[in-house]
Amino acid sequence: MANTKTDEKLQKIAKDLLESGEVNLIIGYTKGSNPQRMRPVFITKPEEVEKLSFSHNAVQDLAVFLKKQEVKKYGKIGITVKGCDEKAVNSLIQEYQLSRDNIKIIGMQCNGVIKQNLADKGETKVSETTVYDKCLICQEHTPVLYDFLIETEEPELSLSGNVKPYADIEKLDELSTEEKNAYWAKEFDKCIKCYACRQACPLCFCSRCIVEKNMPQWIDTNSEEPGNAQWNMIRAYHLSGRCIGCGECERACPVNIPLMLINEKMARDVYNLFGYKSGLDINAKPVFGVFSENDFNDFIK
Amino acid sequence: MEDMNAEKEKQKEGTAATNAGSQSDPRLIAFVCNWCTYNGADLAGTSRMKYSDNVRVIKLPCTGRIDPLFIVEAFKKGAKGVLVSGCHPGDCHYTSGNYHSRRKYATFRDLLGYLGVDLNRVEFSWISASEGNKWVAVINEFTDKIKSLPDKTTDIFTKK
Amino acid sequence: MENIYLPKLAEIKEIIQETADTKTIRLTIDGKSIDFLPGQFGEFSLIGEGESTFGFSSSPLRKEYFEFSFRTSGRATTGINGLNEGDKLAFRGPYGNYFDTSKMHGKDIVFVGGGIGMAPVKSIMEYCLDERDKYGKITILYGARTVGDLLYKNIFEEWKNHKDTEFVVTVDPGGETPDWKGKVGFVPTILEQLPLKGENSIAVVCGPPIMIKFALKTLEEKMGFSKENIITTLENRMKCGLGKCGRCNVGSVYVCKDGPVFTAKELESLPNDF
Amino acid sequence: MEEKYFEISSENLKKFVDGMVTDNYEVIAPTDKDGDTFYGKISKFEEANLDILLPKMSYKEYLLPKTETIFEYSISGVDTDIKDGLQNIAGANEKRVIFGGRPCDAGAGPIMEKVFNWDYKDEFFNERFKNLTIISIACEKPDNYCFCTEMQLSPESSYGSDILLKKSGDKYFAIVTGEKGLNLVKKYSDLFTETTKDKVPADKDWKKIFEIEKTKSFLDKNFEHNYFQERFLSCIGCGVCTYTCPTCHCFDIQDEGNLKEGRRIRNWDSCQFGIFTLHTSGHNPRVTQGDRYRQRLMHKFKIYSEKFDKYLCVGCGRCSRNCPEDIDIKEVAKNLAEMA
Repeated sequence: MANTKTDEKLQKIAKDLLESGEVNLIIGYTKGSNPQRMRPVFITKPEEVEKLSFSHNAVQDLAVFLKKQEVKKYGKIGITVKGCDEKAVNSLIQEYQLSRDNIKIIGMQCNGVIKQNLADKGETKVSETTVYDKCLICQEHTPVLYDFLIETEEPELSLSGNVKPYADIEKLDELSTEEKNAYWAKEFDKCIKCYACRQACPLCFCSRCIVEKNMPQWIDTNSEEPGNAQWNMIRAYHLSGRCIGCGECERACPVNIPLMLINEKMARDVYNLFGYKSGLDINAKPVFGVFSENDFNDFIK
Repeated sequence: MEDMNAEKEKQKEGTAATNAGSQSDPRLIAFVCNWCTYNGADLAGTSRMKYSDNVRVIKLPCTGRIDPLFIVEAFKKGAKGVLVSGCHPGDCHYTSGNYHSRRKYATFRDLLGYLGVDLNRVEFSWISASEGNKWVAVINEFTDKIKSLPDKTTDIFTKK
Repeated sequence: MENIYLPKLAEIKEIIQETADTKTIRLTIDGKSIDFLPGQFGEFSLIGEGESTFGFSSSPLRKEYFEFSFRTSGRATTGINGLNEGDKLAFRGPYGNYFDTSKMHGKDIVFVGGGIGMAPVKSIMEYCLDERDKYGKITILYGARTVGDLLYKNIFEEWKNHKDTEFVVTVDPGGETPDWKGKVGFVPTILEQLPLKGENSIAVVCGPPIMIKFALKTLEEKMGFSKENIITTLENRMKCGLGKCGRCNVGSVYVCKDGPVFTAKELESLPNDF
Repeated sequence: MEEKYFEISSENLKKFVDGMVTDNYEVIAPTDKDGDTFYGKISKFEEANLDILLPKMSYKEYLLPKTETIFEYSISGVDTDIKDGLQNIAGANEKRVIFGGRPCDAGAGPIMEKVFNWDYKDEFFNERFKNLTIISIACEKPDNYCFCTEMQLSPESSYGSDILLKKSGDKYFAIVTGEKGLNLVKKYSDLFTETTKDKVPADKDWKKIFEIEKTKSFLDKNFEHNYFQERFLSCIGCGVCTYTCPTCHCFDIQDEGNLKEGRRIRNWDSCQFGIFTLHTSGHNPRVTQGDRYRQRLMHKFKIYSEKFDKYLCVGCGRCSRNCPEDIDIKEVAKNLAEMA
């Protein structure tokens, strides 16, 4: 496949950044193991920038690498991000995991990425039925913060309104407690405790995760009920108000637990309760780092 | 710090796990702050007010210190209900601990409900050092509520 | 069908508080020791808190008990630390290979131990001391960070009083107390000063990785020990001890089955994965 | 037992599966759920998806459950009562049949059996393995991630299967490799017709794209090679490769419960986790993700074959298909072979 205009622009920016020494490393996408896949690539030399590419198959959230020790040691880093991924960068800055001065953001305008399992089966068209739900509710097709912006060549994602993103949230909300419990018991039963959801999450940056703490053993280690439920609940709670909705946890999950139904629900709750959406403003304080005297109090006697 | 938690864990094991209680005699865990609710409960005691003995009180410095994990842990160990209680807004001994915890618990409570935990089993209250009578009322009411719940509580904390 | 992961219950006969955070526990099963060889290890646990891997620290020839030494650091060891004499401890083992004493017969031996790494050394050392006549000159060098970190202080005298045996104890610079009578200096430094020669000698070394690294270098390069005659033990994280769980390997070697005792020559052939 | 050969029509195959279900066999087959295909219990033939190449997860959990109780304990006063977990699984899998898996998945059992039986015998694994009946279907179209041929198997290999079905027009040839398979065929003998080896279509000439021995010889010599650190910088250590792998068998042993009652369990574990090898002292032999992925490669293509004479990989390609960051192990093994 020949380079697209997008690729050329991207490569030019990356080359300039590396040559000028503004960054030591560019994290970007390159062509993957099949024509419908892309994979992360780490570029340190200007002559290697030709590897860089971008398309509607660039599903990974590259911000996840910013938490890796091996990557951090490069110091100044340039990163290729879609709108959703960029919010993760913002959140990392908000939570002091990253300095704005050390990062050059190459924002990619994006009109949706194709679900990987569909792409693997040969799907090549971006449409409301082939992209992730996160793309349907996306407000940040153009990243909110960037040092460079590369405009997309893809047509705008047309929404008919017939496809309801995260429709199961509303359905679940209407269920009784027992029905909700039955639903989640079945989902969590699948969990194999591989913690891929944690590893794939750009915002799960704790150096020692709660599941690795065993004095006391907060989360049961078994992969049965209720150990699985405890893990999934605490994971979701720790990401409430922080999750930027990139959906990497759900994509990484080898047993297809609909984690985004929880994450998105919590994001909506946090917005309803505190009017906060994560990852939009690097100067905002994280929602649980502040409070208001007028916060929701109805549930407390 | 972790040792302290381990100690706490042992205490809880002694009460909740080994004797989790039945539906008619349920075991309830109250996580209370040191400065207001604990003193409120103390006042209830010294004033010889009577309240349900189903509750086991675990004192922490502040509601801000009460991690949602504690609630999970209590349920995991078999508690039928969990109460979190602290100083009224504006009265926190540490200025803002209870404000922060209010934010946390508003969210955590939603999450519990969404995942199918009966929200009747978790209760939150503000009880000051002078509100011995409120403590009594909250505990009694909570105990009655738990007792009235259907016996077959199955949620994600129930061992299969 | 036998469940290889099922522990036996051992009774705690004696607990010796060695330092502020280390203890030696002496155990019996059916009132006596078990059959094991020096250098082997076992899985010890307080049931409910998880297993920990420790090498035996007593001589297999002392039949009235078997012992291990441990430092309290995690959940399992905190559990074991809370036990009293007469309590039960779950035990699996013995596992792994051992020091081949037949190859040491008639030779001079130097034992080098650092900190809690003295524990496995103590096992083979006491084994040799118990059969003192089979070996040549025995030198014991034991070092720790500070005086307070030295284990087995109560039996130093016993070690010292064997015939033809030299016992040297040292602490790292800065770790000495005003009334400290032993040496001051890092183990490899003190080792170099000892009147030893490489021929017809065996060195047994165990301690923290950094100490092992430099002690091996000193023995080999400055004192003329051949690699075959330097023996050490590896400590890797283990869960099963049986060669199944797949985490203790160094290259193609499973420390729990092919180890933990290795000669410096064997170590040299292993990748840098420990 | 020597291999025996049978024919079964597509129609009878359906009757065969439905018959087993009726006779209270637990039939596990690739079945569609949650937008993908997983192994799961089926209640009729139609629920099995035999068109899919491979389900997302392997059926390892039927040999090595994600959580296994080693023993249960109860302690009162000075008395400790230990209940051996092996008792719970005696006869496990006796009426369990894996239907419609592929030769690669079937190959995993006998390979893992080696590590569970050198010296100490792991009866948890053995008990489950000896009773499990595996009916595989030969692949006609392996995809780009498959490399069983390179891994000394083939899309038509009967290694590890009790019965291997090879499709030919609207019927299947059944290659029966052992007593377990034969017993099942005998039980439903009216559905099968015995035939001879020469009637069974010969295996296709599957081409290899690299030599695994070359990969091994690279690994033999290049422990410190930069490739590992550079290539696996993109590894996020999620462990999906190991958890979906049919042959990855590493596990963790944990106690669960309080000081009065509880159990000791073993859980799946992964070499991709930082704490996998972390010592109490804080020392970690494998610090970077490169070190950890290298360990996985070493274990698969070098260590296991040196110890047990088999590669710890059946070439199913699940780790590549499921890797969130698109690390393709086939590509990696090929790269290594080329560098050797």
